[in-house]
Amino acid sequence: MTEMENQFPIVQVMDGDGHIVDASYHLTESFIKEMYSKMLRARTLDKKSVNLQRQGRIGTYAPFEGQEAAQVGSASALEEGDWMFPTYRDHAATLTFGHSVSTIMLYWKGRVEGCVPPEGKNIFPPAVPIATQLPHATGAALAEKRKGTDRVAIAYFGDGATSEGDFHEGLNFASVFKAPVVFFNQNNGYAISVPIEKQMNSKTIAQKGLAYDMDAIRVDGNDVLAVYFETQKAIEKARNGEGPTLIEAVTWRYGAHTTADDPSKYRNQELSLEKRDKIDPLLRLERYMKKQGFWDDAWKDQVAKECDLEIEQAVEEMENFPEPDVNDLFDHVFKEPTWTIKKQKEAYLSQKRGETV
Amino acid sequence: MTEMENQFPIVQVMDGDGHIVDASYHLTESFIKEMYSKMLRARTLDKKSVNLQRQGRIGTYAPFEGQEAAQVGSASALEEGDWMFPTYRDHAATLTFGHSVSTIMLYWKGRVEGCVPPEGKNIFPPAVPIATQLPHATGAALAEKRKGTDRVAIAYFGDGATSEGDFHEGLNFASVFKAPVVFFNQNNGYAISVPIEKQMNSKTIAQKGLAYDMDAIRVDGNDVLAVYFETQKAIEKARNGEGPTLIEAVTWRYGAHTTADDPSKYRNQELSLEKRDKIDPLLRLERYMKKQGFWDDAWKDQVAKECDLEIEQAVEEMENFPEPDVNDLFDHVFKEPTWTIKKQKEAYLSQKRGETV
Amino acid sequence: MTTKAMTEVKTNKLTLVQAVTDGMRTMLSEHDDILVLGEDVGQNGGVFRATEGLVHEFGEDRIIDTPLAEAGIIGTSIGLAINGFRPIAEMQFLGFVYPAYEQIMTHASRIRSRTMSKFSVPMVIRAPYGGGIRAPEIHSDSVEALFTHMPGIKVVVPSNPYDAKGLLIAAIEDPDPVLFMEPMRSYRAFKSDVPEGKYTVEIGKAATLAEGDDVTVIAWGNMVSVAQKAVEEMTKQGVSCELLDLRTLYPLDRETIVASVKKTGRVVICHEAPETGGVGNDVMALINDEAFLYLRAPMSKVAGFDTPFPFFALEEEYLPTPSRVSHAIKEAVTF
Amino acid sequence: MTTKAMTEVKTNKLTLVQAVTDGMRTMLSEHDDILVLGEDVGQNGGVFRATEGLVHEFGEDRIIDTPLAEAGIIGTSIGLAINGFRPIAEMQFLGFVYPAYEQIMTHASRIRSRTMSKFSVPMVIRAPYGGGIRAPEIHSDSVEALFTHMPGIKVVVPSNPYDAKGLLIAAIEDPDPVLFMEPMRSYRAFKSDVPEGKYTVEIGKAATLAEGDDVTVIAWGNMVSVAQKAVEEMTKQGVSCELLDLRTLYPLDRETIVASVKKTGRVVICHEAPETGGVGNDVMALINDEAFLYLRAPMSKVAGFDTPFPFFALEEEYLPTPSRVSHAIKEAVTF
Ligand SMILES: Cc1ncc(C[n+]2csc(CCOP(=O)(O)OP(=O)(O)O)c2C)c(N)n1
Ligand SMILES: Cc1ncc(C[n+]2csc(CCOP(=O)(O)OP(=O)(O)O)c2C)c(N)n1
Ligand SMILES: [Mg+2]
Ligand SMILES: [Mg+2]
Repeated sequence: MTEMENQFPIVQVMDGDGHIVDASYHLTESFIKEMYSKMLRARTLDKKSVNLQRQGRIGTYAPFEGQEAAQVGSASALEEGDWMFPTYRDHAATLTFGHSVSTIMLYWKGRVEGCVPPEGKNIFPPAVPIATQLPHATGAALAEKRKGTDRVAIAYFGDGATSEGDFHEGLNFASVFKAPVVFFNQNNGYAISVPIEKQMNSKTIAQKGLAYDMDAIRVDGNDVLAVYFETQKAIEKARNGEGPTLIEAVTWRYGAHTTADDPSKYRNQELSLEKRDKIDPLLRLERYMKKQGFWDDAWKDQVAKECDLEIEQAVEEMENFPEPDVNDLFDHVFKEPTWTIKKQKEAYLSQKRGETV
Repeated sequence: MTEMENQFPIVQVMDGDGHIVDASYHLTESFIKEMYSKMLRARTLDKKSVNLQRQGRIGTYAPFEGQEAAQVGSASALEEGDWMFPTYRDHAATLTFGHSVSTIMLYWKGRVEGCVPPEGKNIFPPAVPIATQLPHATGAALAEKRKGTDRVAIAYFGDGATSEGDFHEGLNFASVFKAPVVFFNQNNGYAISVPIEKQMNSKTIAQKGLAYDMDAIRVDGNDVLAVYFETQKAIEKARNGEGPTLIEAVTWRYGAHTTADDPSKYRNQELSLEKRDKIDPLLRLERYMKKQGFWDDAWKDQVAKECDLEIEQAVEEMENFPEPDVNDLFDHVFKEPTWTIKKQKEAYLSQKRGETV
Repeated sequence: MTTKAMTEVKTNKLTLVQAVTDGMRTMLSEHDDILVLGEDVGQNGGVFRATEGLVHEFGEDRIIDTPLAEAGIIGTSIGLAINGFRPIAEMQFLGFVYPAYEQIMTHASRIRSRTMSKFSVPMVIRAPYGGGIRAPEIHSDSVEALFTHMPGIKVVVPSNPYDAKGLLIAAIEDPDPVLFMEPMRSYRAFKSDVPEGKYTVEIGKAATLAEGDDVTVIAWGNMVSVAQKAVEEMTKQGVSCELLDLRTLYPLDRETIVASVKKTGRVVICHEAPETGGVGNDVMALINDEAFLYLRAPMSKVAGFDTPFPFFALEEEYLPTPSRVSHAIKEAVTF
Repeated sequence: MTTKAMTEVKTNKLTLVQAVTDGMRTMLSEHDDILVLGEDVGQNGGVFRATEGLVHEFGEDRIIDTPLAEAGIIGTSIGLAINGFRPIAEMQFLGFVYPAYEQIMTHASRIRSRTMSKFSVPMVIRAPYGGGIRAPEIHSDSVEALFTHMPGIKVVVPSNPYDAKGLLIAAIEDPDPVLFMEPMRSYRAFKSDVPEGKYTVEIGKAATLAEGDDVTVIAWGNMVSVAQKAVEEMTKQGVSCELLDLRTLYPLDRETIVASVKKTGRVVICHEAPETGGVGNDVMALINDEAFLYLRAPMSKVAGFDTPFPFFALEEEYLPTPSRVSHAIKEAVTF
């Protein structure tokens, strides 16, 4: 282990076998079951989406299987009114924080409606240009601070994202202005095909907080309990005016970067199989629950059935969603369309109506 | 002192009074005198340039007075064939490394000729867009590595520059590819008017190296000996294939950011007076030399006279330099001008010749 | 001019940069949700003194010295803007906007459309631009075209103190992002009457500075005074020139431009930016589309060359001059 | 077409993306100073497989997976270029070039002029661009105009496999920076004969894909096949169309464009980028300058709208179609 790996040990509450290694938290059955259900719901969504893509019913999709604990654990620590700035892979987080399943699917169906959160849910559209959302989270957090609320912002981003200038600038601004923001990194080991060893010379992402005198911590990103409690602490600090935190959640993406990617080109997929066995976020919680006597197959079946049902209904909703409206192409560029846009719209629509060629 | 200030103590070889605090170096009289002369030469240039600007004989100028030790010490550690990537304030460095005085003055007279180094001197034009030169240094260093030479690159930049994304990306690339490059930061306390406390939450710049697992060190930037020896060590490491180093040279800009700036708007200039007394790079070397018996007023006067003479001659050279050639505006955009540029050039020149309106 | 009535409003003689400050001060006093962010905008009052005194009046909480990072400034401003504030972000020079280009292109200008107006970015980006003040490299870049081609942002350029304040207030009130370009060379070139208090100059409206029948001369920002001198000279020589100060580069003032060209049939456009890809071509395209049959000569441009803005010893060779504009006017009317 | 003789040269049927790979391979084998840098260009062979296999052939020292940072990629490439190498830097999509814009604008394109040719940047920036493949946001941006307006860089866009290889080799051999745009939708649309080994297609030369007398239709990249369909349809309807594939957007092929318009007197330009500020306006400006008196109708454009490129459910509404181009051709010839 390097010095930095020692300085930033991976915090666990529960190990891969479901043993509690840090007993300082009070874990109720209902809380545990809630975490499990949320993760199962997310996983069901993810698997369904991969299938929908294969069947050509949605476009390219970015799966998150394996990262449910990181996303669900962190998102569960937020409260209504807080702000979430996700990436294209953080649907378990947005789902947990309030997006509907059909909204998420619409996004991958190429529908702008997939970016619109329900009323009262401060969920920003997924950031596609890598790391651009970090300064946004800083700004939204600063806005809350200026308004005098105790709301916070959380930004999700990957290991690859740490290489972009916007990562650096977002963290520096947050630390200078003591913004109530949590930078939640999911270190899933890869940026498309590039492994973290080629992305950075450092062995941890947490140590990057040192550059800003920013609190940083490394958690086992597949341990939903560690993620939940550490995120909660960081959020609490932010709410109390103690500034930002960088959290590195060490996790693993089981599958492809997106459905357009073939991971066997750049890594041995056996590793993913091993990880499924050893550190799967759901499996290890199941192991814990079994030890605790919280587990009940009937309960699990019931939850799974509900998830399936919800997802199936969402698919239906997505597929019956009104056709895209060509007016939307023109009508949301500015609050009041400029004459240029009006003219283009009119010309296009009239040509479309009278199309004769 | 914060933890980081302890972790990165400011390395000195000689203190403000000219006492040697680290006796591990063999300091010859000729070496010391060389350092003094180079610093005096640079200071003479700087003072003259400020005057030239006041007299309207050159344009806006960025003075470096107070930073001579940092620039001369580091540049003296380079060898012919190495690469230098300076900013608009690093004329003591470029002068030491081979630029002529008149070239430097031409730059501030708005002449592109001020960017052209003498044959065989790898001095890049001053970077105006902050921090953009860091990735260049990484790239040029990688080129040497690929060619199999032992040449290195050095990039100069300020405290403010550390906030830009390019700082982060340049350092990350260098650490990932183990580029033979030295990132030489002059922490002069200010980015125009913004003090370092508003620029970053961290107390040191050196600690930013931790983000990349990059060796980093803090030196007393007004101690030419410490700067020289620490830069030399970093360069040696780079030459030996041991990768990049971040050096923070803690220094102080006595005067204005540029001749267009009024420092009294944002800081108490008394501080600069104090610093002139206590930590001036030339004065402290003089104190040391006096203690050692290396000092000799006649020698000093002789050096000063030579510097004055050289600078005066350079001013003359600058002022007698051939008038700017309008062809240069067009002829160096591409190796072969495109028809667009040819056409514009012809139209402009013929209009100029026949100008009648 | 499309401005409010000014009876009984007190006016002050201000330079363009003072009018900019006055515009910010006026709006900052009235609206707590307006913030100013940028490098050296606080204690220092900006490198051109555009924010002079504001930090003392409104405090460090609202006039915010940021770290030296343009993407950070714009990105953070976007976060503030979607969450209830109206940031005025200063780019110290337009030539330093490039590091923020991604934030503006992929977010500031798109957030409304990508969220079907759920989120919006009522932000003003202020930036001094243009040549003629013997500034170092990059400082003189005139890259309005990088923004007129960017869907979702408006581009505004005043040429005088009155318009500067009125357009800036209009930009601050605009519900969408506006790039507000400040012509450096005109910052202190002259003073003129600027009303106290709030007034606006409508975005999207050009000003007709001279009426004429023979040729339409079109300029903006620093080039207005250059064009004006040419127009004065050519008028003396008997050419009847119409002079338009565009004031807004996106969206262009279609009515005014087209009506003028229909009348004159001849067009000379003057801008600092390189000719290829410049906003001059947008103006030409508009005229081609809407007044083609009225054209009596090819449209012509007096623009920067397709070369980087030179080091300042050559800048007067690069920048359009009254004599170059006059030459183009003559060519147009004698075509 | 301005290409070398091809007698006895073996050809292979390749797609456009395969031709790109072939071009790089050809040059990499011949010249040690050529390097390939980018995100996922190594082991993965690029997200579109454009660098497939190269890392195995030329090693990790020359086919370099970089960290995820576009300014870093371009900035590092600049450092390599001024010091003896010829980097081919890949931007994974043109829409991700924005973070590198400062490095390209203030350095790659200016280093020759700011050092009076002491240093130069013989670099190629490759970037897939354009819509029509149902890609997520930003991936479909077509921002050639941000580079044609940038002095010091050339802009090249092939529309077919033959040109792709020949232009890429020409770009690599060019002593100055070249933006090489790869039309994604055409990457695998069809195969055609591509000679083995080295050949070039001259930068700055358009291709005349069809000759005709009534109207000049101008397109590039993905839009060539769209325009071609329209031309075929309109030819059937008795309109004699000349079709130009520009291939280079800076510098434009003045001779070919002007000669064609002098013949036809009518112009329809087709591009994906938003209409305002698009390269279509540069083409129009050139024609205005050099063939004004030959014009028999206003020039017309079929372009993207002044809106962000939409989410893909609406992309077919956004992208020019053969029917929109046909419509414009009809309007031009019946004007
Ligand atoms: C600015 C920018 N450059 C490149 C891309 C293409 N791209 C999409 S995802 C990705 C890898 C991101 O890796 P990481 O940050 O680790 O997140 P992960 O995909 O693993 O969740 C890349 C290079 C992009 N979206 N934006
Ligand atoms: C990208 C960019 N933004 C802004 C500026 C304007 N500017 C010039 S120098 C400077 C301050 C630089 O501070 P620092 O890095 O500490 O260097 P110093 O001037 O102290 O040597 C600023 C903001 C610039 N040149 N480039
Ligand atoms: Mg990753
Ligand atoms: Mg400084």
